[in-house]
Amino acid sequence: MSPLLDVNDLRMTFRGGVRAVDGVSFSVRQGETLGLVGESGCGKSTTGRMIVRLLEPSGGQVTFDGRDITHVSRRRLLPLRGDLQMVFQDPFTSLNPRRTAAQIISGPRRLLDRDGTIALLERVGLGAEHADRYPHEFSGGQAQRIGIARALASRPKLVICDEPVSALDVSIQAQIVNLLRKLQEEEGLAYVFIAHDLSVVAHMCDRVAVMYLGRIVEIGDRKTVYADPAHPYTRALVSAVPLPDPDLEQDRERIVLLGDPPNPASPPAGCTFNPRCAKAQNICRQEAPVLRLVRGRQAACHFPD
Amino acid sequence: MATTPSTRSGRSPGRIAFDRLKRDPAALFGASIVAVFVAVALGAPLLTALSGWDVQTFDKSAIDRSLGGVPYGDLGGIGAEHWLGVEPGTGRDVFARIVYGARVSLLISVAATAVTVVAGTVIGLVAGYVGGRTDTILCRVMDLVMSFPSLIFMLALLSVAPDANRVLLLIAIMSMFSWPYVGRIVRGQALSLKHQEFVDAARVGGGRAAHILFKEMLPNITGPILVYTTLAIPANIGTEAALSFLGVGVRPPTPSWGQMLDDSLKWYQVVPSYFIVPSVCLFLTVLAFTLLGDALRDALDPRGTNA
Amino acid sequence: MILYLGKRVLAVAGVLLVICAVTFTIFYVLPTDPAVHACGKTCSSEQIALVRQEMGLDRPIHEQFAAYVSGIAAGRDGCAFPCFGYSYQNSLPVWDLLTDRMAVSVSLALGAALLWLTVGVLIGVASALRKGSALDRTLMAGTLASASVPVYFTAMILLLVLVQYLEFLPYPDYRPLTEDPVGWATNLLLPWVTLASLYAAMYARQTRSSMIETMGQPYIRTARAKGLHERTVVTKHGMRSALTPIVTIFGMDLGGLLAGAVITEHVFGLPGIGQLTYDAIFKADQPVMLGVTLLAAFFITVANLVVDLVYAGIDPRVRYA
Amino acid sequence: MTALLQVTDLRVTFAAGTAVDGVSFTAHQGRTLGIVGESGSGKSVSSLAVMGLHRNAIVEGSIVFDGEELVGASPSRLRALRGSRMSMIFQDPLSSLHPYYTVGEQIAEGYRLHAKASRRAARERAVEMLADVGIPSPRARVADYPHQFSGGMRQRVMIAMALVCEPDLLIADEPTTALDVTIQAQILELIKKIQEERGVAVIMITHDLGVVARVADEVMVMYGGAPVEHAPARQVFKTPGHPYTRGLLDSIPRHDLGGGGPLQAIPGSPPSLLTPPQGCRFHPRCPIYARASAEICATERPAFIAGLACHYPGAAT
Amino acid sequence: GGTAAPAADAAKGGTLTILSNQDFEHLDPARNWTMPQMDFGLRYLYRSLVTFKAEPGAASLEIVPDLATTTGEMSDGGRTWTFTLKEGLKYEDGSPIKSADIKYNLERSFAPELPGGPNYHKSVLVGAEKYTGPYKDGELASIATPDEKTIVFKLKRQVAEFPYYTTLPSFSPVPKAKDTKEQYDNRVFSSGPYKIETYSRGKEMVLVRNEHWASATDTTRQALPEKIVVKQGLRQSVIDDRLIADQGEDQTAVTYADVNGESFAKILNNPKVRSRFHNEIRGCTDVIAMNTQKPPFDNAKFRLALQYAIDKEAYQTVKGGPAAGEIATAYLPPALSGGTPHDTLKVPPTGDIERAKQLIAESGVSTPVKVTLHSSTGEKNAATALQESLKRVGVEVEINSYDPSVYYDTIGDTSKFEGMATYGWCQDYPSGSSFIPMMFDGRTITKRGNSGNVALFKDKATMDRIDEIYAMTDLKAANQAWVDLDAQIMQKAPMIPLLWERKPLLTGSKVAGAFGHLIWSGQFDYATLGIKK
Ligand SMILES: Nc1ncnc2c1ncn2[C@@H]1O[C@H](COP(=O)(O)OP(=O)(O)OP(=O)(O)O)[C@@H](O)[C@H]1O
Ligand SMILES: Nc1ncnc2c1ncn2[C@@H]1O[C@H](COP(=O)(O)OP(=O)(O)OP(=O)(O)O)[C@@H](O)[C@H]1O
Ligand SMILES: [Mg+2]
Ligand SMILES: [Mg+2]
Repeated sequence: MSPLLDVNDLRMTFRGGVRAVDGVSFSVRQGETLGLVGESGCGKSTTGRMIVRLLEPSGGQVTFDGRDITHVSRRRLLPLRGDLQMVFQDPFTSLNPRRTAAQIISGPRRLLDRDGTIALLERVGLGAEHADRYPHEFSGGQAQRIGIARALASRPKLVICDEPVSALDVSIQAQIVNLLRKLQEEEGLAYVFIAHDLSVVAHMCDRVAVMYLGRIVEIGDRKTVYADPAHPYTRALVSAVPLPDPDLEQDRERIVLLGDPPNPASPPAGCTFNPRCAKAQNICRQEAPVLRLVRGRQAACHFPD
Repeated sequence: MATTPSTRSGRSPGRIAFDRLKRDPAALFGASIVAVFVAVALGAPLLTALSGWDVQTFDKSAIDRSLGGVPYGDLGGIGAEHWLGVEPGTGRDVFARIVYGARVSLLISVAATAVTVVAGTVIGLVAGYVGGRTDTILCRVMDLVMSFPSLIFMLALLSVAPDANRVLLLIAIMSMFSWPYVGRIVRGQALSLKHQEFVDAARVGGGRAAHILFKEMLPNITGPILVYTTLAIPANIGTEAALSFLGVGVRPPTPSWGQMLDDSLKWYQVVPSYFIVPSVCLFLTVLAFTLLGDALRDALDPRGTNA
Repeated sequence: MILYLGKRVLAVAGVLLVICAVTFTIFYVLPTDPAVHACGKTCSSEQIALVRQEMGLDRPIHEQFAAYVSGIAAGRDGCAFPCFGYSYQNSLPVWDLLTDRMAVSVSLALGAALLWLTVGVLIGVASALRKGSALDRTLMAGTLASASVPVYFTAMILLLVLVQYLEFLPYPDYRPLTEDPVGWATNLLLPWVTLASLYAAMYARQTRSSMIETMGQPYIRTARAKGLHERTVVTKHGMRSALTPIVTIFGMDLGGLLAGAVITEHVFGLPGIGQLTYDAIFKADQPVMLGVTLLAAFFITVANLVVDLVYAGIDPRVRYA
Repeated sequence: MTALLQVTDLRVTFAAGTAVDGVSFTAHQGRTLGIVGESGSGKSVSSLAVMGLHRNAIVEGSIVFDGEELVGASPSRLRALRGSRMSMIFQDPLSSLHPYYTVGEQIAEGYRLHAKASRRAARERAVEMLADVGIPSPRARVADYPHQFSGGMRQRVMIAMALVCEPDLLIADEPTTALDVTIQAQILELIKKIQEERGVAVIMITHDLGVVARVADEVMVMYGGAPVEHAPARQVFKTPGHPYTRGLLDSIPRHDLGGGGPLQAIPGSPPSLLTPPQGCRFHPRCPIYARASAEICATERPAFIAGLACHYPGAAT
Repeated sequence: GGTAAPAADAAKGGTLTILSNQDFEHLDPARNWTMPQMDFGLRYLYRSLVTFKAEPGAASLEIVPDLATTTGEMSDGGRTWTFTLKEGLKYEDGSPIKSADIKYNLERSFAPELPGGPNYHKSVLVGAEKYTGPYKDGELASIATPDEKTIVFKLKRQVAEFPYYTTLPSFSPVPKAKDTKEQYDNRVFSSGPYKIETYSRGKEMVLVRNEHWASATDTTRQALPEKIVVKQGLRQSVIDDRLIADQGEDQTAVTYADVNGESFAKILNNPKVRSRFHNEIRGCTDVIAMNTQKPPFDNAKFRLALQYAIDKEAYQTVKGGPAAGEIATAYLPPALSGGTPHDTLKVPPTGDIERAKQLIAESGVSTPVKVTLHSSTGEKNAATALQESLKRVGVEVEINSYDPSVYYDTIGDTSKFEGMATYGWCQDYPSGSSFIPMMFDGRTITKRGNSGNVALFKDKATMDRIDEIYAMTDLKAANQAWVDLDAQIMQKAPMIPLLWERKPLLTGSKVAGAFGHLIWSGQFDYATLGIKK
């Protein structure tokens, strides 16, 4: 079976020469969740936005359901819009403050009637009484539920979730994670789940792609990647996540990376991670590593662990 | 950030602002004055029928010809016959002229504001949303228009323009130089709205440009536009008055407040009442609109600071 | 930085050129014929034609325009370097007329600006710091009223009270600063107060909202957390950022005013650029109108440029961007 | 061991309502108190009250710092303490730094005031502080403006600014929330190091239980404007006494546990400051209440006894 | 003869301030043709061959020699006029005034570079039709200067009133060496009692004594003040208020332009101020001009009907009441008809509606009829007064107002002008010839810039009669003939006379020798103004 979504060598260069996404490839199968993690500014959102064509890719290819949609016209894209949806990060700015929940859910193309709207509201854990309220009358968790309902209104096959829980409190975060998982099971949805929180990704995803400065540095099965990271960056990332257990925290091996991520407008030569990498050698400063199979997952490192 | 659903649900942000406005005494004061003047302007023929004097009729018996046409009586001829006195020199009824003047002044300022706001909004929205070269060109044009010394230009154009449709001309010229100010505001708003996720959501949902511009973005800009409008109206009333004062405003016999003020300025010592009446009307209207605009701004302020 | 400045100066020149072209065209197609004016009482068509020829008005517009622009840049015969043409009514180079009047307008604008800036900012800051108090409400009501009064109304009332009844001040009658500094100030006091009363009100309101906004910023809390005295917090941390937007408005307003406060100068009979404009308009003296328009546009665009530079001086984020 | 800071029954009331009601905690020299809680639970309000930074609020209760009562103290006394003996760092380092002044000026400002240092000495001190918080080539960067620094560096600058006068108490209000995990790790290490070196008392405010687990000696959990549990860190994580603490711990996804299965979410959403629920503020979301429908939970606010505010202590574990 | 005696209370010295709401349009004697700047130029800065007496009342209509020794010697049946200059005449630099300089200035007045000046001489000098001035065309042969003191004019036809022409500024001297063409307007080289010290256009002019002017050569100018300061660009209402208030320096000031009608009440109610108020008849007539070539005004009966329909009293009231002027019953102002107003139609001041209606009925124009009235913006209330009065007879007037800057261009453009226009004409010298031919000679109509015969009145009988009167040598008879012609034209009614305006002026309390001069349109005669002892 061919994958639902196939992203091949996707690139995005913004004005001013910021190479936000620099050759990203991955694929997502029907009903699968791919996690996309990485630090702020590494190009996760840009990748997601290119897939739904909120941004026009500057290079590469996006194939959805067997069709190349990289540069199709807006008109031709319209029928596909229903299959390909997105959930946004900020529960409040992603809802138009001047429209009611029902209006927001049925969307610009008025996909749903009143009953359909209410049914959908109930599926995301809200009720008919919420249909005519305005966004400011909802809590963050409720607002995010409406964002999810909006994405589901057109019965999509793939939903890009761009940090859907980062803005929420822990107790609410768990509710939304559970809701997304429930919906996936019910509808056979595929997700591209973008997050910077590795723990959330661990809960949501089947496979994980770790991005650093516009590139995927490691991609593979969740368990494989977390349990035994191959790329030094992944390793550092995993070790940096604080765990709610003082005992564990006490004697955990902790890799504290030096410095900040470099500026995407002028990335370092060779492996972009080399200035922060403890294992960097000369070759790392000269030659950019490519993704290759390392112990059951792919990693882009000259000296994988 | 937790907002618990209020018991009364379904109140839109606009509605909330309106409710706040209704509780603001300054806004109520402003609104009632505006309402009174609008009613006066609309009901002008009725009111003059009541008062018994129309705009044009000269009342020679009310003025002293040997003293340059000073009205008889202490307060510029104020009395039962002429409620607000008479115009020195002609004996025309000041009440009738104020009432009809309200029509002209309000018509010009409201219409000029409307043209300004509509043009500025559409252009600003397009510039902000489309971006790129369109935006650059539109911004340049706005900069250019704003670099024009507008008052000098208005004077120069109006001083030679023919009389026909003076009112239309004033409206056109006044809006010609002010639309970029709205355009700027709206463009700025559109730029920031454009990057809000709900606009992305509408695009992902298959919304067309027109839908996004006018259904998604515009309703979120109505606040600032409305505030601008209420503050632009008094500014335009002032401009109209200033142009009349400099001698290029509306042409007689149509009275406007600005023109009356211009006429009355020369009489301000001899017939103070004649000077004070249009001044007070002008002042009250400008004040009322400004109060309303301020109150509106406060009411629309999401932080709800009742400053 | 030099490159940026060069670019901006070029842009200003471009804007001025376009404004010049537009103004030129408009005046060209206007129905007034300066030749008829100049010719005087009972003047035959032939005489008018001769006068037109003499004034160069019979040439095609683009030729006239080219001559005009090259005249500004390089002068023309009988009209030295910044040649803005000759005034029809005054038979003087427009440039000389403008420079002659400039001192008055500059005196008026700068004096008033100083006054309104001080008063406006003080009121605004005081109001903002006591937000919601009786003082705040009184000041704001005052500024609201003062901003709603037409300029000429203020002017007339001031004249009536201070000059006529109280004989406290003389009728404004411009004296050059260099010759009679005291006379200069006393004679300009009334126009200054008139202009300032309007602007100060607007500035007070602007300052107040800007100040309230700034004082709510997290970095103000940081300053307080350092244990700084409230006075330091307000002046050093608060006002510095709160007044930045005021600089922009101030630049624009001053730029506009330098080219003549038409109403104020007219009301007080001050022989400044505004009065020159007024006279030129009613005498159809198009070269003067053109000159004033350009001068005004020049001030506005240059004020914009200066504001941007000042901004960069104040705000390092702009400077290093 | 005497407490450096002793807060008792703190109550902060705004025009809109009471944000914090009945907060008590202590902070000790050389130790870290972690305060956790969801958004709006009153963490910041409490810490600002300690610093005396509330301007339009009524602060009641008692705040004793080094034996001195701060509630009702004169503004000048508070000013003398602020920045010199107790200082604070904030969540968003960018907006908390003045955009128009160099970081050097901002660090030196407090030092000049409190240490009565000369301009020159203060500048030297700023360079020193920048070096201490790990900013490379501090002498060059001292003249840079905040916007020229990255997020993590700005937070280091904030820390330098807070420490410039060698305070006894450092309140860190979500110092890492705006930062990436790798940077968060750096900052947490830095704070730890500083505490070890200088022996300051740290109050670490966060909503991330992981962060608390990493740095805190003691933990106070807040909910709806009041503490629900206050205990040594190990105890809170291993044997949480309050159902809310329990719920929080369960709802956190853990990659180290393999991930996968559904999370134990707490239903409902946090209470509003304006209309807090009657009785125990947690009862509408509380599994104990749901199970037992205990009348008392809905009517009576539980007292904060022995580090726990629950009518059913022990039921959570 | 000796110098005219100054006013009893006047002293030599002091500074006279002239407060003005405007700038001088042209002070160049080749271009100066409007009042009061003609008065100003001729009394202070330059002298013409002949001038009017500086005395109040009817005496002001008399001419006396100025630069010349006589008021001109006529020969060749009135076609040649000879003038001889006085001895000891000097310019401001002490150089002598020569007859060639007068010739030169007259030549300048033909140059298109220097438009705007009087044109009476232009139509009578031999060979003047094609002449375009000294800059392009050399000399004008019909003016001869046989020696430095003599100047001889050759005219196309006999002109009995030629001495009147020579009172105009065109007949003042400009030495060729000092000519600066257009710039001369800004710095006149003085032959009069004062010279320009500084002149900042539109702001201020300061005159100081011309030390080389000798009072012995001048019987007219008293030249009392030491210094004269003209402050320009003030608002007239401010000028009025300043003069009424009469404080400090304003006590030695006079107004340049008319006092506002709005100030009358302040002035007339206060006896102290009233004594400083001067209000002479100006020698101007306000009229309504009707386009006699387009309907309905091509119908003479209809026009005559309107003579009866207008409420002149309302017009007068709007203009400021009796103080602003007398109701006009003829075109010629009283000074030109022997001092008494002339009245042929005997229309009551408020009009005769019955008669007007009857005449309209006879004319065949059916009412209501719509017509346009052009007026300048300053006249807006006057226009509405006319509108109101014509409404009474079924004539519906639509007012079209223009800025003064374009007004005369508009009504002077024969292709654009239709309907009626408010309009006025002033005398230049005390003869009907400075009035009737200017307004009613069909041959003076020009396509554009038509500013005299605005009514486009082409009446053969009138034109023939004008030529006949021109041919008269007896000035008295000619004057009567003009008055009679005036009465005839009234019946044909191309224009409706409305008001003989007055010139309302005010002085400070320390100003002496102030009176309105009939020839200077009622303006003060600057020759006699001085500061009180
Ligand atoms: N419209 C744009 N124009 C220019 N640069 C952009 C634009 N959008 C994003 N970038 C830049 O591209 C890079 C990647 O941005 P992106 O938003 O994809 O990151 P991200 O991984 O989603 O980060 P975050 O976790 O902060 O959301 C960043 O350096 C960002 O500054
Ligand atoms: N100045 C203020 N005026 C009115 N209410 C306030 C003010 N400051 C805070 N509050 C309210 O007090 C409550 C507690 O706020 P606080 O900032 O302490 O929460 P927090 O626990 O720090 O949350 P977060 O994690 O979002 O920072 C909130 O409901 C908030 O709305
Ligand atoms: Mg993102
Ligand atoms: Mg907080």
